[in-house]
Amino acid sequence: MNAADLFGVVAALLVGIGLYGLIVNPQPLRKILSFNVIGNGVFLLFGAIAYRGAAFGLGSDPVPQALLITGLVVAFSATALAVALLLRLFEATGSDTLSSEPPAANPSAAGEQ
Amino acid sequence: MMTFVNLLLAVLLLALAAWTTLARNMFAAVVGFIAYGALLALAWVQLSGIDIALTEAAIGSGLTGLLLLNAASRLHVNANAGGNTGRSRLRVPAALLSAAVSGALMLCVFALPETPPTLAPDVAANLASTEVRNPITAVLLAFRAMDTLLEAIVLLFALIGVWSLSSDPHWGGRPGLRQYSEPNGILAYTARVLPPIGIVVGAYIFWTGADYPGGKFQGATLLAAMWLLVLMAGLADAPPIRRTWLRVALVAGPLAFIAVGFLGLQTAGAFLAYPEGFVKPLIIAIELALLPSLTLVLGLLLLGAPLRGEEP
Amino acid sequence: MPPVPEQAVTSAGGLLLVIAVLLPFVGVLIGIALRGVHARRVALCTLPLGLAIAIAIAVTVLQSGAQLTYLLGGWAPPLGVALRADMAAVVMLVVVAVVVCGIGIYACDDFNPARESPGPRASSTFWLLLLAVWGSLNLVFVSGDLFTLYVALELLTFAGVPLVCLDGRGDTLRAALRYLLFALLGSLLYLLGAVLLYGAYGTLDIALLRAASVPEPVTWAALALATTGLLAKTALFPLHIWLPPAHAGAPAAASAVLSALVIKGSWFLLIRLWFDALPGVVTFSAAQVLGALGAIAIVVGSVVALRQARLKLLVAYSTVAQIGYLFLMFPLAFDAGSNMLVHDAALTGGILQGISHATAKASMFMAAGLISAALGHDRIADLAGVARAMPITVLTFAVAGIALMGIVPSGAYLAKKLLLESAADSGQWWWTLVLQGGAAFTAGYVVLVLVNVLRRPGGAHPVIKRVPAVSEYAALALAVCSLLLALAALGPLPAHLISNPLAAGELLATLLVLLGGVLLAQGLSLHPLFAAAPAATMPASGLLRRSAGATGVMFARIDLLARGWTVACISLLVVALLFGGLLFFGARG
Amino acid sequence: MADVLLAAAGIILVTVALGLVPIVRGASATDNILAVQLFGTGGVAVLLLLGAVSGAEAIVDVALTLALLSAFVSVAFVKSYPAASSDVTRSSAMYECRA
Repeated sequence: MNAADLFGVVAALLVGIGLYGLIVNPQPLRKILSFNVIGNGVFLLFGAIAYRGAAFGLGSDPVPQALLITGLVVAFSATALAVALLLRLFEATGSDTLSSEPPAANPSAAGEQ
Repeated sequence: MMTFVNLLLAVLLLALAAWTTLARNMFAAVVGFIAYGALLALAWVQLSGIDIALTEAAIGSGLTGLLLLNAASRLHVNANAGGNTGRSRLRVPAALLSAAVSGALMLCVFALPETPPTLAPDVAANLASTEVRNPITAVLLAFRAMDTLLEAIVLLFALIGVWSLSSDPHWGGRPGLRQYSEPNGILAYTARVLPPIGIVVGAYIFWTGADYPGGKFQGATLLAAMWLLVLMAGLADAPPIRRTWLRVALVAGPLAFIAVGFLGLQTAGAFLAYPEGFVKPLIIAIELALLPSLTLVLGLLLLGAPLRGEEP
Repeated sequence: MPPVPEQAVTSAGGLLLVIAVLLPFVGVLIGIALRGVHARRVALCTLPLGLAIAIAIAVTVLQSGAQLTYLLGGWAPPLGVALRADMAAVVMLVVVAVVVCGIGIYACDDFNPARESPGPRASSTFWLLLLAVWGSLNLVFVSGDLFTLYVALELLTFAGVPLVCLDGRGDTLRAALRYLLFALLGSLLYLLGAVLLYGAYGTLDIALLRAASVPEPVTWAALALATTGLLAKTALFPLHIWLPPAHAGAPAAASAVLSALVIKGSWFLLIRLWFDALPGVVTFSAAQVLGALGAIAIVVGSVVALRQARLKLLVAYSTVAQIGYLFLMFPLAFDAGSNMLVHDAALTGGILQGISHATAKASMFMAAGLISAALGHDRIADLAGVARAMPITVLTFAVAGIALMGIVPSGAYLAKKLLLESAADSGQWWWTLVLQGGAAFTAGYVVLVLVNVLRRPGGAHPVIKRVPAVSEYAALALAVCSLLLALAALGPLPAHLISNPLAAGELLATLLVLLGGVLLAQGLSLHPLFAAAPAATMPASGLLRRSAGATGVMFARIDLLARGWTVACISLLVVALLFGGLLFFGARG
Repeated sequence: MADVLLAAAGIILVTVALGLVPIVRGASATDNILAVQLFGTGGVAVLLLLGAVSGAEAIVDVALTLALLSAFVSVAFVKSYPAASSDVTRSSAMYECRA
């Protein structure tokens, strides 16, 4: 198995692990971590694809590599925004869960009046 | 032997990823994530992506790690997660579906075309006209310069979002908490010794980017890290976000980028094109203009929303 | 097929596309630098300029009759990035510019940093975010590269999220965080699709992908993943996890931006992907399922909308339903002969629907916001007397409602006619039912609100605060635009379509839609329209109403369940695998 | 020669992986910090070895970056770990007052 296929498989598994974590972890901070794991999986897959495209003395296809750098920066920005939002939520409500919604935004409460 | 190292790397990566998502303890999970970032950098080296390895080491394990560490400590969730509030009967379908997606992706990896399509020949053929030797810099600042401009704007949008999360009384104030340390302690010492080295390395990584792996972004990350180190040691304080110099410095880089883009309209016939013979100087000029803006925006993103008034 | 020679050269006037994207961004940058009250000034200066650019692009494209292309840096795809504006992009550019200007005028008074409320933080940020959303949307419309589109989507998300929680209260912050996390997951799935396409074809350029793509496993997986990601960002039921709570607490102007504009970005990108990048990869069954998801969204969204006690949430759930409407064109545009999606009347109808929705929904949120501001609350049951106190706002609501219903005389009427005709032509009669039923549902909640505002007030004058007239007129202007703009935007239409909108048959259909709406509202709403219906006249009506009420409660439960994080994520993966399977087996069978 | 260097890299990776075991088993703050450090230095060493094998000099730059940032992250870790240092207790106490 060559490096591209190996890391391609790792990438697919990282996406799966991250998805599972994102779905079942109750804490938003853990969801943010899982989001980063999925993102790394996607990036690693792109990296494996770039590595397959090595040619003309370039060890790897440079176009995906350049896009990956942009992608990493975008993922970092997303993480920073999500963390700031979570901290503010914690500061405002003292809780860091996503699930407990106040009755005002709860349509079933409105529906059962 | 190379395959063996790769396999080892793959197993470790997966183990750490699983640890990061499943660990009970928040801090342990973040530690796992930082270690995982360092390993990813190794994986990038194995995939001949040295530029990406640099970025991953700087961002993935460095800045993102710091961001998450800060968040974990402020949330006080270092204690165990306290059971699963998630519905446990949905864990099985979640696991099955994630595995299905994973499996489908794996099949895709092996279904990719035998002769991989690649733009490497196109890049190699046009590299000379960009006057830089690092093909990735050529893609980032010549062939697809628009993406790089947008990337700088993405960071600023995120910063607008982060700042908008301050509470009304602290709007315009200083971001992050005031940090203290023993004036003669080891932390203050580190914060005096490390930054000069870091700044030199950062400047070097930035400068070498035109011809070898590196560039403005990786350089800016190192500079931002050094700035944060000084702040963490309490040797300096973060500036209030209402300061005009700060805001001008933040947008100066992208605005200069756009200005050079429109200059290309006059001199080279297209937006974001460069006149022949001036390509490398212009690319370096753009990177130089972006460097301080990126350093500031990265640092400020890590510091978060303003939490204090203007007084130090 | 897009004209191939055109994509390789910059066309005259192509620079306008660059300016359309960069003008709002430069506005944001200058707004950041100047901060405070100046942010509003910069935004208000940018609005007319941007509108002028959008109109200039429209004029250029109409005159040349071909799509506008600009090669950034002079580099042609696949190495470089091209900006392109076909007719659909031009229509979206113009409509978004009009809506942004309308929202800008409406919010001019609300978000004044010089005033006490809502404070300098929210007001100056709002203007930066408005420009940011605008520039990102323009980029979505004109970009021809899947990765640049990924960045554009993220820009849109980052600009949209803070709009949700401008007031900084706990529940809006929670809604914003849910929105952000779910939208980020959507973006990653989209990016995964784009990555697989690059792996298969070595390009991310939409026109080149159209030429290169063939139905094969990697392409199916890519399309399924990207589609699911975009559906999550568009908030199509059951992936609408963030939409209702986001609107519950957001300011009206922010709701208008989110509901009328932000979701159009990912929706338009989905059109690009299905119609322009991979039309030959799409299968009949996949298009049918996409339409079916739309139909489910219409039913669930409408029923839950009718069950709402608050006006703002009613309008928010009507968005859930209207988003469903926007997906009905996909099955109708499938050409059985060539086995692919084609640019035809159904697509025209769908885009028309999209722009009618953009204008009408923006004005409807504004009207709801004005009513809420004037009354200090937005309880539907206590709206009596509003029609007399705020006639213009109520007229706005009514006109926007007509536009959403798609009855004569509105742009959405034409859209519905186009879609109905496509349904008849392609023999897919079942979509006719969905189209007419959806209109009746829309009529239901519009009538519900109108009946309540038209009631005589029982006690004191309900209005506690005067709202600025300019905001009222801005909302009305947008509502009128939803009637007119659609007519102007699409140019020549098939003549027989609009031969006689006042013919007896058309009027009868309109009446039927309205009657259906009244019945639905009477049966499903929390407070029946005609409360004084004498019980003796119809003993069956009590039973009917009870069973309708039970249905309503059930739908509200379904909605609440679907919006739970775990369930929503699981639905997301199910939808992805479903599309993957449909593409895989659809192409075989 | 390359094989020897790669074997060394592999051994370092295994060692580092073993260093993770205490964290998995639930460790103290000190163990966590040391694990981060271990990964920093281990990563640097492996990078340098891989650089020597492939001959790509730029890998040294990656090692340099990783070394600097892992030192930085260690400092951040000490600062942020609750009760790991008195400085942080002060700032987090301040935070609690506000919240």
